[in-house]
Amino acid sequence: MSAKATRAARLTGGERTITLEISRFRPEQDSEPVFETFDVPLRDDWAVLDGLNHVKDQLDGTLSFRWSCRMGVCGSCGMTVNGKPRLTCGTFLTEFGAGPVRIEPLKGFPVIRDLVVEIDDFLAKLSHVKPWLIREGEELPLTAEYAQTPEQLEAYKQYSMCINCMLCYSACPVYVLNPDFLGPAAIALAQRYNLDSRDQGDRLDLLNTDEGVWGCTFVGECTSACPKHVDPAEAIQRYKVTAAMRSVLPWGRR
Amino acid sequence: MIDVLIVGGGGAGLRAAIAVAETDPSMTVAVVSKVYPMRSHTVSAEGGAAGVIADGDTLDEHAYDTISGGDWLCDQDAVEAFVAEAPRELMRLEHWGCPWSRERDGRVAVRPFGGMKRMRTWYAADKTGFHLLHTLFQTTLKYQEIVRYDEWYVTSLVVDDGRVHGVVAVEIRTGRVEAIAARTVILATGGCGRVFPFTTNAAIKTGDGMSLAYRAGAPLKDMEFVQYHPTGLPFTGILITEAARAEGGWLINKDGYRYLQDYDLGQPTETPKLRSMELGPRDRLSQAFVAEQNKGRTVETPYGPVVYLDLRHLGEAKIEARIPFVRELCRSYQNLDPATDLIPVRPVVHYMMGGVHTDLHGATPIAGLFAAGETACVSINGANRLGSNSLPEILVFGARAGAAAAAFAREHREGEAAAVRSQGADEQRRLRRALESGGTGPRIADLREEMQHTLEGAAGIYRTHDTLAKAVETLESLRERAADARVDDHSTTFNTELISLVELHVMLDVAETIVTSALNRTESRGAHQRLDFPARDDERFLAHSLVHRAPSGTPSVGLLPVALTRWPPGERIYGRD
Amino acid sequence: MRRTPEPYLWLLFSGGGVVAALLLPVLVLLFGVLMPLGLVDWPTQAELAALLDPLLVRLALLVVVVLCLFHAAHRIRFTSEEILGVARFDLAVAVLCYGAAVAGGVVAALLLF
Amino acid sequence: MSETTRTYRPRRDRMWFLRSRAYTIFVIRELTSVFVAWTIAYLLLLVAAALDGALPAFTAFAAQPWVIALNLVALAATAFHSVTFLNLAPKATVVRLDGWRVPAFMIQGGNHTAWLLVSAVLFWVVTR
Ligand SMILES: Cc1cc2nc3c(=O)[nH]c(=O)nc-3n(C[C@H](O)[C@H](O)[C@H](O)COP(=O)(O)OP(=O)(O)OC[C@H]3O[C@@H](n4cnc5c(N)ncnc54)[C@H](O)[C@@H]3O)c2cc1C
Ligand code: SF4
Ligand code: F3S
Ligand code: FES
Repeated sequence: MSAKATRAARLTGGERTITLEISRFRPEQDSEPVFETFDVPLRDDWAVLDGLNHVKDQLDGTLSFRWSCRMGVCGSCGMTVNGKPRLTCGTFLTEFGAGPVRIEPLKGFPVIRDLVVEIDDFLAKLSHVKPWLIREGEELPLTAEYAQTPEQLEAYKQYSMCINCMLCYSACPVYVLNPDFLGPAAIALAQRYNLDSRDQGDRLDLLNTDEGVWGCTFVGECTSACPKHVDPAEAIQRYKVTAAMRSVLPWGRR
Repeated sequence: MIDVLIVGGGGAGLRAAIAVAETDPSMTVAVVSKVYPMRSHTVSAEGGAAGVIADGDTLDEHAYDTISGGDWLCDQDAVEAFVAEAPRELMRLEHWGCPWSRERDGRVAVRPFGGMKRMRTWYAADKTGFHLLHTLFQTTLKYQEIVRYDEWYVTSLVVDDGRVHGVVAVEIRTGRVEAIAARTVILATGGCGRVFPFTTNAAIKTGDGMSLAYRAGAPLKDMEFVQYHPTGLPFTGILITEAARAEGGWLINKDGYRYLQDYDLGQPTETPKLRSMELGPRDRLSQAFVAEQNKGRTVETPYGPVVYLDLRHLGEAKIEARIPFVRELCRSYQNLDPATDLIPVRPVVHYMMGGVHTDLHGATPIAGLFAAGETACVSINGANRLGSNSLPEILVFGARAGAAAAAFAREHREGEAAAVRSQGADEQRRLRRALESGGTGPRIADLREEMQHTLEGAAGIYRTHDTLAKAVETLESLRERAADARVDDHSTTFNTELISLVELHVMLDVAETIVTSALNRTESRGAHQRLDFPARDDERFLAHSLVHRAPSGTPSVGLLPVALTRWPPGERIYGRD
Repeated sequence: MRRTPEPYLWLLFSGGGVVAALLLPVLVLLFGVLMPLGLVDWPTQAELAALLDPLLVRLALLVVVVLCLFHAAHRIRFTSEEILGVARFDLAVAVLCYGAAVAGGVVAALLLF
Repeated sequence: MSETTRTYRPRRDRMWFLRSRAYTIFVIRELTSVFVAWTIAYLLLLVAAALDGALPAFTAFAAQPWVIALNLVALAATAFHSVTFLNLAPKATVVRLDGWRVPAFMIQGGNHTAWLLVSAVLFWVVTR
């Protein structure tokens, strides 16, 4: 990355700069996070992530953060930028005018170091909702597909677009207050399989709980934060209807 | 003691893990990955995955397209196995829930792709790799026996007496260095695009597996074959998928002229024609770009020369329906809308055809060591990979390597605890030294940048003896300076600088083998174009390059004949029937 | 599986939300603002009594009251827990909120019948 | 997994709902329910008065400035409740006709139309 970044600096001169206020937490020396400021070049095509890489490559090699694809699909570069959960590779520095830009780790998660947070809790929750296709009975041979019309695909497609970036968790006050809440992405991914015409599983017992869909009070910020338009708030409310109907209707529970 | 330890949680690694878990639930499988598996670079693949399924298509045609696309450097037995298993693997993904795009009647849809004579590329809109990886990852969650080491970085293989016994890895979060004993190891660490300055590849693609195998004494194969993709966005290197051209996009130069017609790639047609013009193979398209540049018909930008990809005539509706991600990327990262604007593009490093030398089952010459995916070279890609052949490759050979490793682990129960312990301790000392003292010399980033530009200059789309020879020297000096690279970060907690340092050394290994192999191959074939040897030379070079690490530490290159079955070397013909 | 009362509570809450959304603003507007301000005349005692006379109207009114109170109780329960951070006392808060709603319903029933 | 690292867990932010406009709006939305409850109580008082023949006492009570003020707030709150509640409805109910997903604004439009109709009918019934 540095290569591209510094080359850009050389090509266009590097006169304008912008200040980054970066939250630092070094467990060996800090008891709580402190802010450090860095000036980085301000270029039209630089994302916040390019600024961070400039810091790491040229100013302070000790800054730690995660990133990989730089195209908004691996889901690793989520941070709190000026108070909002954002993908730093898809957030341009120019959005912040003259700055400064305040960069903090995602809220709602324990901070391991600097901008790196612990997300193992989400992975446990993800496994918990059985995010895989459940089939009963005979499997088809490998020469034939389970037919699925474009309409049936459309029914769950949106919920399959989740990149596990955790922005929605960070935006959800319920999760921040109560880490036991299954949370938006895990429920959206459960819905992704529930609504898949090929799936024959039943996730009612996993979702119809106080920590499941009933934990959500429909703040709706998960959906505003989601960079992939998954709309987890919708996924959850829809499952509330499902769970409620199946609870009251006599044939709801198999 | 782990039965099968897989280094890498991308498509190849996860497919291998499931293969082991499915064949023998009593086996212990571990997936060690330097990022959470769903962050692996497979996630970025856009266009699709090839597998014969459409009426009228045949396995032989897929094989022929692959072999001619690879300029006859493919091992034909491997290609035959590959094309036969690809449809089954893709169907397996369907059975696991992959949201493949569909025909109206509910069957899986296929699209055309560069270099393919027929429509055989399965796709999930233009996020095929994303859906494939997440489907695999979510499917692995149902197997209790798959243990994950997320964010562990493997720094070396434990090899004793020609047999692998495990790996040494550092837990990035704690800095703990641990030797993990295993009966078999599968390398599935992906490609090495980051050796170059301008690439579609993610930050993690530093060629680790190639270096791990190479240092352990296994040969690397065909390392000179680096694929440039003709259409990357300037600055970011973000890929605009070939699907954009398959859907009817045009490449035009600064005069608005569809220049590919000047390079023996056929004549322009309104609708896309398979194996013609914009749907020619990647090597030829990238080479045509350089020729246009030499004629002064490209457009200068702050990030170098570009041509334009024109999608405007497709209309907004079709763009939204077929390639929405392309639109999203252009809007979010280049601030333009392909429905109304031209997209500036240039060739960017995209894929490594070469890699760890393996047989048809992913086995390397080191007993118990396997490799699969982009890091391996089974030789189905030859001198130029066809788009959409890589995703099925990671599935087919990931599964094969998994099954072969499981079989090996069943038969070889013995372990070598002493070697594991002592090599673990050595590695621990080495890393601790790097961590504690660090160097005071040049910055890691500066060394990396110099290496990347050296490679671009010497091993880019066109190569010559002189620049390659000079690059060998530059790389040598870089290696010396890297030994004293400056390390600011002495923390054991999530020390990404230490990882960058290790990756720099890894990339220098890879760079060296690329340049040396390119120097040795005095012919032009596929992605390897020598200005001083412009012709293909089947007499001498219908053979793979095998590069070993000599005891002195320097690379030594040899040749291995290509396996031919039914397709004698011929001329590569595009745009003419 | 552990049974949870939430689906039932949520149905009552949602029903109450819809009823409240459709009916309450116009009722407050009329009886709480326009009539007290004299912009619209109060109905006479007899007219009101006649309006409330049919059994069906009184039953409907009871349902409206109960649903709306449940709606309010449900939201107050969660919001107070979120704002005050007292989620660990959920059971007590819930008993209090829904208890109040039930009490309100009983009062309404006694009044109407 | 790691005993060697310590993570930093921020303390609970007591004022989280003031931290962003969206949270504040959410909390206000939820607190409209207090006025829903008030409105019900007020209407019950009216019913009681009507059935007990004490309507004049009630109208006197209702005409006090503080009661009118409270009811104005209640009007705003219940109207806000109606708008937000009816707007959120399409989230929970995705309607598909022959594979075509009815867009949210149509469902919302339908909800608001229903609200207006019901209000008009009630207005007419009461003031007729
Ligand atoms: C932008 C883009 C688009 C593409 N589009 C297509 C397409 O449309 N069709 C197609 O067929 N192909 C496509 N490809 C190529 C294809 O995606 C890749 O070749 C393929 O995904 C590689 O998969 P893999 O499993 O080998 O490696 P990866 O997915 O890269 O995974 C590598 C894994 O190894 C781990 N790892 C690496 N080093 C270490 C280490 N030292 N220690 C521990 N773990 C390590 C990483 O964490 C990661 O989990 C595309 C490639 C790119 C870059
Ligand atoms: S739902 Fe959206 S915000 Fe949440 S993890 Fe998935 S992609 Fe990220
Ligand atoms: S923000 Fe949280 S409360 Fe529900 S709607 Fe989203 S999960
Ligand atoms: S770096 Fe991958 S999502 Fe930002």
